[in-house]
Amino acid sequence: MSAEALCLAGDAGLLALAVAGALFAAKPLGRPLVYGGALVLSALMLAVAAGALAFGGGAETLVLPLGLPWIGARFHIDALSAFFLVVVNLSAAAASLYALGYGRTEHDPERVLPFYPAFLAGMNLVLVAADAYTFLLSWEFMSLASWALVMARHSEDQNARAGYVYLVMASFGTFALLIAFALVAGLDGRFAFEAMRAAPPAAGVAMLAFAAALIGAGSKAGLVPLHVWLPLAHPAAPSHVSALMSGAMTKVAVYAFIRIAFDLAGPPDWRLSIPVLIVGAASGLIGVLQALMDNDLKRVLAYSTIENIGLIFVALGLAYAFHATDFDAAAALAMTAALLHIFNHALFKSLLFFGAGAVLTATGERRLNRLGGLLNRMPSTGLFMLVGAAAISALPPLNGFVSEWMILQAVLLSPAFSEWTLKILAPAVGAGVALTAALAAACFVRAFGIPFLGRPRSEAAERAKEADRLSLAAMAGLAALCAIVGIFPGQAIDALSPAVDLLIGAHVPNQSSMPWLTIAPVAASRGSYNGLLVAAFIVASASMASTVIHRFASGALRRAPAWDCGFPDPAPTTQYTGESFSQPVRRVFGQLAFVVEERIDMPRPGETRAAHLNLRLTDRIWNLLYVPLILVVERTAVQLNRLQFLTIRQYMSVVFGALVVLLVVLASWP
Amino acid sequence: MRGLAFDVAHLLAGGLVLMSFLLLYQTRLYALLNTFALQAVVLSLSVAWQAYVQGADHLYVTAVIAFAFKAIVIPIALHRIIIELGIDRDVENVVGVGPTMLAGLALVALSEVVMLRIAGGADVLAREDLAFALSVVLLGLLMMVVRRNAVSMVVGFMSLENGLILAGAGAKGMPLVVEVSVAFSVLVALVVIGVFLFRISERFESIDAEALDSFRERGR
Amino acid sequence: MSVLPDATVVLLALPLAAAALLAVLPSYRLSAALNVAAAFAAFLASASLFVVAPPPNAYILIDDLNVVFIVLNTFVGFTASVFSATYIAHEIETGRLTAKHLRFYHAMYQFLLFSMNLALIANNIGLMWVAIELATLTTVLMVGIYQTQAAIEAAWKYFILGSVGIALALFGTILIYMAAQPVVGEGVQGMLWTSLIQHAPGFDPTLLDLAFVFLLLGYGTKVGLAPLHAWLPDAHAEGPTPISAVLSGLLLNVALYAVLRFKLLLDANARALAPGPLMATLGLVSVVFAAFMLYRRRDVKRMFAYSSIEHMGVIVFAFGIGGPLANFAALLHMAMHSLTKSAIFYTVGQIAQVKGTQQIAEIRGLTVTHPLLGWSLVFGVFAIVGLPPMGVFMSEFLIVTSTFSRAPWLALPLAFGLLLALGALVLRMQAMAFGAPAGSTAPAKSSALPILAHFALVLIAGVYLPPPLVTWFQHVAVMLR
Amino acid sequence: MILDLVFQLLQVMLVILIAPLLTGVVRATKARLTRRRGPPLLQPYRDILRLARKEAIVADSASWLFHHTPYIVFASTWVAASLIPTFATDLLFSWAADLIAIIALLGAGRFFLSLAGLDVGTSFGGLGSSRESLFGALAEPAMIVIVFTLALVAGSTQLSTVAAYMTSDAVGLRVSLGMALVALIIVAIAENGRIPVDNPSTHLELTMVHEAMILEYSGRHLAVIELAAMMKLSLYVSLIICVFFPWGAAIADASVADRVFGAIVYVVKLLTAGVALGAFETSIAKMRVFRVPDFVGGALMLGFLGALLLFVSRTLK
Repeated sequence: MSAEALCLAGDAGLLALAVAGALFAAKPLGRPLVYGGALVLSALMLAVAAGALAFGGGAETLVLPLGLPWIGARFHIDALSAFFLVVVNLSAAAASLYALGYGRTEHDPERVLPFYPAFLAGMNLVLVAADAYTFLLSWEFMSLASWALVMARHSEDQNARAGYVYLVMASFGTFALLIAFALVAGLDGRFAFEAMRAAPPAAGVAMLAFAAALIGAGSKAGLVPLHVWLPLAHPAAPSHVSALMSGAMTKVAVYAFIRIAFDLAGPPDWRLSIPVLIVGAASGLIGVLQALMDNDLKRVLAYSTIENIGLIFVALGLAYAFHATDFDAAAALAMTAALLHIFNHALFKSLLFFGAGAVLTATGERRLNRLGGLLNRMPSTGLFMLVGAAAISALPPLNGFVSEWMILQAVLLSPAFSEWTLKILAPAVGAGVALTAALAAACFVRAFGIPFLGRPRSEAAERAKEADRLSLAAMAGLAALCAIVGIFPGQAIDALSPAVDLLIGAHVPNQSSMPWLTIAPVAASRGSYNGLLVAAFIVASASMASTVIHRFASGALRRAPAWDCGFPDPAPTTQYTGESFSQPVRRVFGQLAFVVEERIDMPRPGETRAAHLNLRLTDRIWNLLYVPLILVVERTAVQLNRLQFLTIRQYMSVVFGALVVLLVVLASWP
Repeated sequence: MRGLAFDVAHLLAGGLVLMSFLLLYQTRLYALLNTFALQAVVLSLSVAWQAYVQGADHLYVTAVIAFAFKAIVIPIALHRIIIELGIDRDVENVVGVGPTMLAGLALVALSEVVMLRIAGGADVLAREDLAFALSVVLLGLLMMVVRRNAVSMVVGFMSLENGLILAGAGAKGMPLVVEVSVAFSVLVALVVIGVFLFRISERFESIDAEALDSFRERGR
Repeated sequence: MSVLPDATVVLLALPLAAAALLAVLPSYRLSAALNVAAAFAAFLASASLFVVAPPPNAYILIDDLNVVFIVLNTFVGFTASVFSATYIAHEIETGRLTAKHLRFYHAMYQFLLFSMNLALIANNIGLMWVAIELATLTTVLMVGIYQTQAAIEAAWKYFILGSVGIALALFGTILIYMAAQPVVGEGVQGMLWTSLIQHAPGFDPTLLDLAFVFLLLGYGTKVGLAPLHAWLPDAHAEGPTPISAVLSGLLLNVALYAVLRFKLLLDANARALAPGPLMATLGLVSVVFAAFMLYRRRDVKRMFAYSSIEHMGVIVFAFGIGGPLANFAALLHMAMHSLTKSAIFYTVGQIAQVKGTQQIAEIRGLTVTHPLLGWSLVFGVFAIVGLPPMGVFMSEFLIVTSTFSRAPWLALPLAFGLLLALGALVLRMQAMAFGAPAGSTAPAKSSALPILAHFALVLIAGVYLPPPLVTWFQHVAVMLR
Repeated sequence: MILDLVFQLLQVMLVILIAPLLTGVVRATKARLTRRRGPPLLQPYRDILRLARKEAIVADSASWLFHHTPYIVFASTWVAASLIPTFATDLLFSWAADLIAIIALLGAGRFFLSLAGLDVGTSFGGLGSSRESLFGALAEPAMIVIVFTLALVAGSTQLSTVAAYMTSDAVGLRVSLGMALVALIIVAIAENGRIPVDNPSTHLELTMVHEAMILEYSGRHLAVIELAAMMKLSLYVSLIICVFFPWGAAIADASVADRVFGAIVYVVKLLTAGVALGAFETSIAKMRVFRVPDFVGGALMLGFLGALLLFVSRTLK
């Protein structure tokens, strides 16, 4: 039985679960049934996908008599889809495990249980689809299911708004992809992917298709300036769904881009990489800045997703440029970096969202400024969150560092370009990446430090309790994976090479054969990194230092009130808040991402009231791009609406006018 | 003989167009009705002539219907309505008579142009008839558009229909003309009844006039 | 002549007889049942046409094209009758309608089905014209049945504009005859589709063009293309909901069918101007215009009426674009739209009944108070805006893609219009289906069966089209060029 | 093989042992230049030992992270420091010495130190952390850009390779290298909280950054952190030495003698640098906190300019 068939069987099972969820949502067995089933199914599909990635997927395409009649629904798993299947199903399995525990706190399960498996099925189907119709159908189905999940808490207005913006943007993206496919498919509707590959479009058409694909996939992945829906929608959903949307669904969007840009849209043209690089770098920078300044834990994570997607697209852009200029070794490196970062981001972003969900259930708070001191109350959650934060901040020896290191290595190869534009653009993008990474570290110091460290800033935070075992198990698993991939990157890179081979036609040298598990993606002399060694050294020296000191110096420890330069203030409000923490960065970079309005209301001398600092942040891009659009539509609607209130005679004059016009046209026809 | 047939038909059809212009020109309701009755007479004459020329007897029926219904029944009914609703006064035009006439002329010119493009396939007589019929139709529409008054709108509609009948009669050996004219008479009757029932005293608008505005703002 | 009565005879005689019977039947329950029965029988008869199609004669013509329409017509007519049976019961209780009204209503319903069948079956353009006029008049009366100020206004508007449309259509018909007469010869032959399509190449092109202009405007008024659409929203909003469903689901299609037939004539004549661009333009205008109009709607039925305008625009646009793919898509879209939109009207009708209002602003949180209705509304809106896995998605997919292959620059405004409409409909749908509930929470009385049946069909069609149906549609598509 | 291991260990111990001496030299220089006798050179060693022997006092609100941070910071700094070739470029683990990795290790140290600053929940800690993360956010990219420059010149991010290349006569005098050097010095100053960015010897609330983060630390924790800070200083100095003044260091498969000689040369260079730093610090005044971004941003621009010049001027071999 081929991998395709197995995957489809799994998807069928998921859809069946969706039905079951609709039926048993109210019953007590509903939740364990749905999430347990989803866990099992996605674990199985994970195994299948891993197998397909390792030993190559089914050779031939599986065609079902569904979808477009004369083409049928085509399914195929090649190395690329196999890799993304691994990413999606890994996150799905983790999310399901997490939800087994977390789901207990769900307000109205009947709005979540039916759609959760449907969502998983949608994502899987997109990845295995091998013709435009099936692809778009699954794609929009995925959006629809996730929309329903965003609307699960529909009683809150901003959620409804989030759902609306999300759905409209999603459909916009779908139309863009539809256009892309239409262009590639050409006059005689070659909707099957093989047919598209067989007859690639002409250069000009390919360019348009590429642009459409970038817009369509980008709007789903959350590229600036099409990202506005993402920080609204991702936090609105239940946390395990937020994790999937950020960790998995954005990756499906990236898959769509890779599939069209590298696979279907014909031979590459280096000029096309320029927009990708620019947009990627911009998304990274703007995303991280907004994450650094926002005050809602889950929204911070959503913004940071935008940032990581930006990094991924930078890597993709480099890969594309190298590929177009026949520098395939470098292209392979960049592509590997991109895929690895996709995998890593799926890991730690899901982990972080799980943690945020645990905090939310424990305290009912998402605002950083109401939390604090959680590390003492939820130690395990805190620990895993810390691992996730460290990983996403690209700290060695965790996995985040490996992929960003590879991206930088790829940037360092860019002098090989013969085109001046790229020569100049590449280092600029590289600097942007570096800045983004550094800001990300600052961002997660804040995102972890404010809620988990210090003293509780609210009653809720005071009374927080540790999360349940299953949720913790899910987080623990992901945290462990983050560490493992960070310490043994070589194996991960080798696992990716089939996918890279498929896209680039080359892959980075085999890493497992390197001594001491080092990775040297280009050549040992060019730069190498050894996760194991670094980890070992750190652990060794840290433990050595502590033992030596405890042995030969003092190990005594005394608890006492904080010193705080001599005059400590017991009120927890004297601690640094999220806003005050990000104030320096806001001063320096704030205007890049937001329209920042700080209003300080200082009591005049002698007044006894407290001083206030009011801070308003509004998204520049929303103001510049979307507000005008909305206004135009509204105005036009108002103007045209007059036509609803004409009198019969006036309507008749319209008809009459139409007739006369047509007659005149007829009379003046050549 | 051929020539004569052609000339008479031409004359009558032209007369029909002329009548339409007169209708546009009238500003008093009674005069309007009388003119319309006159047009109906002319119509029935021309239809009858067509019947004679084509030797199509069923057209005589059409002619009779046209005469009885349009020249007598409807005008009388409308008279009654006018008295009933007490709207015996000037007709309000949306645009003045002068511009209306000019527009009418333009329309006639237009229909001529359109028709002249037709290759000689259809025979000349039919073609001329057609040109006039089209003009009558357009003028009828124009009347419906520029007149505010319900009665004059009905009249406009009927003169439009006259154009149709003319065309139908002109089309050699076209079946169903009778049925069609009957169907149309029914239609017109319904319109008239509607006007009468709903007391559309002033203008078609009045049905959806001020009374409804509030509801409208809420409504749609 | 077989022992069984010819299917077409059944299609015409049965509704007529039923209408006569219903006109005198006092008990509304019985008459509702009879109504359903008759509609069902008609549906069976039409289905039999797939198997045995009678040869065309001077009066009737059954070919691949109109069978699709007929079957769709009778099917929706049947489900609508089922829905109306329960719907009407509620109207009686609330006293909006009386038994006397209902006699009239049911009789008219069957008469409407009769006239539409006639229009579809007729081989004679004159006969078709008469049938469509009859259908119009019937619906006019049914729209006005509530006799509220608004209803009367709507009916009147519909009536007047409809009559003008009819007049124009008739003029076009006469022109067609005059174009045909020199070639085909005098008499009835000049009005039969069968002979017309044969000799069309020989017709005078300019005369054909002129005729088509009048026919497009005349029947286009019935199709509800902007700017001839004025009657449509009010007629949908003010009439009884089953009639709104029938209007959107059927009558528009019938008028569209007429336009298509004449398009065939023009296509057949090489020297006549290509009707495609004209239709495409009108369609595009309707799509974008209706999409904008959707944003300001406060009445839910009126809103969906505008969405009907939009979809008719899409269909006409697709037929205008032409080519087997687009034609196939257009036919599919028409079928899908009929099913979906009528189902939506069933849903909306029930919603209006339980909530006692058609004002969008007063309907909130349906998924909480009436899960079935609420979710059907959600599903229906998604289906109608063309989200998968529903059938409209497939047709819109094909339309947009084939437009790209034929006239790329027309595809962008089309996509824009569709997206715009989606935005508006989803916005209102969310407001009605979600949020804190408002209004009465009384359970819905009418049956949800027709709704579910339609949605099931639409859902299946989006994922799987049975091969025979596909081949059928492809025949037609090729026949339409 | 054994010998290699020995030398590797030697290197590892060297960086930790010599760090306090460097700090001592700097302090002594400053004292002398300001006409004070100042502490003896070995005072830093004594301070650390004394602190290590004291009992540690930890605030009530602190979490477990607070106790562990010092060792984490220490370890990451130490590993980073020992990865930098001091007296020889061909040690056992030289190939693990990737510049980007070293920067990231220091970043890890900063990350945890900032967290520790927030942990106790005092206003000063937060103040320190937030400023530190801003400076870090500017310094790190500057470093990366400098790495670009070096990598372009030497064709590697491998420090040993870079150093080896720098000693070879293939490298002439380059504008971009000069820019990189200046940028690197600025970053070093910022990262180590030296004047004019920060003044390690004051506790003036409004200006302190590094000291504010570690305000709550005492006893052995403070000792470890201080030691880490000293190592960081010596790390940057030896980085500058190894990249820009590598002469004397033992290049590929050198004899024992070479290596010993290299070690001596290294120590001398280090102490000279210490004196220079002391002199520099006494000669200028500390700047306002919000001038610092411009200062470090300057480094970023400078480094980027240098990299750009190379990018357009030559392609990598």
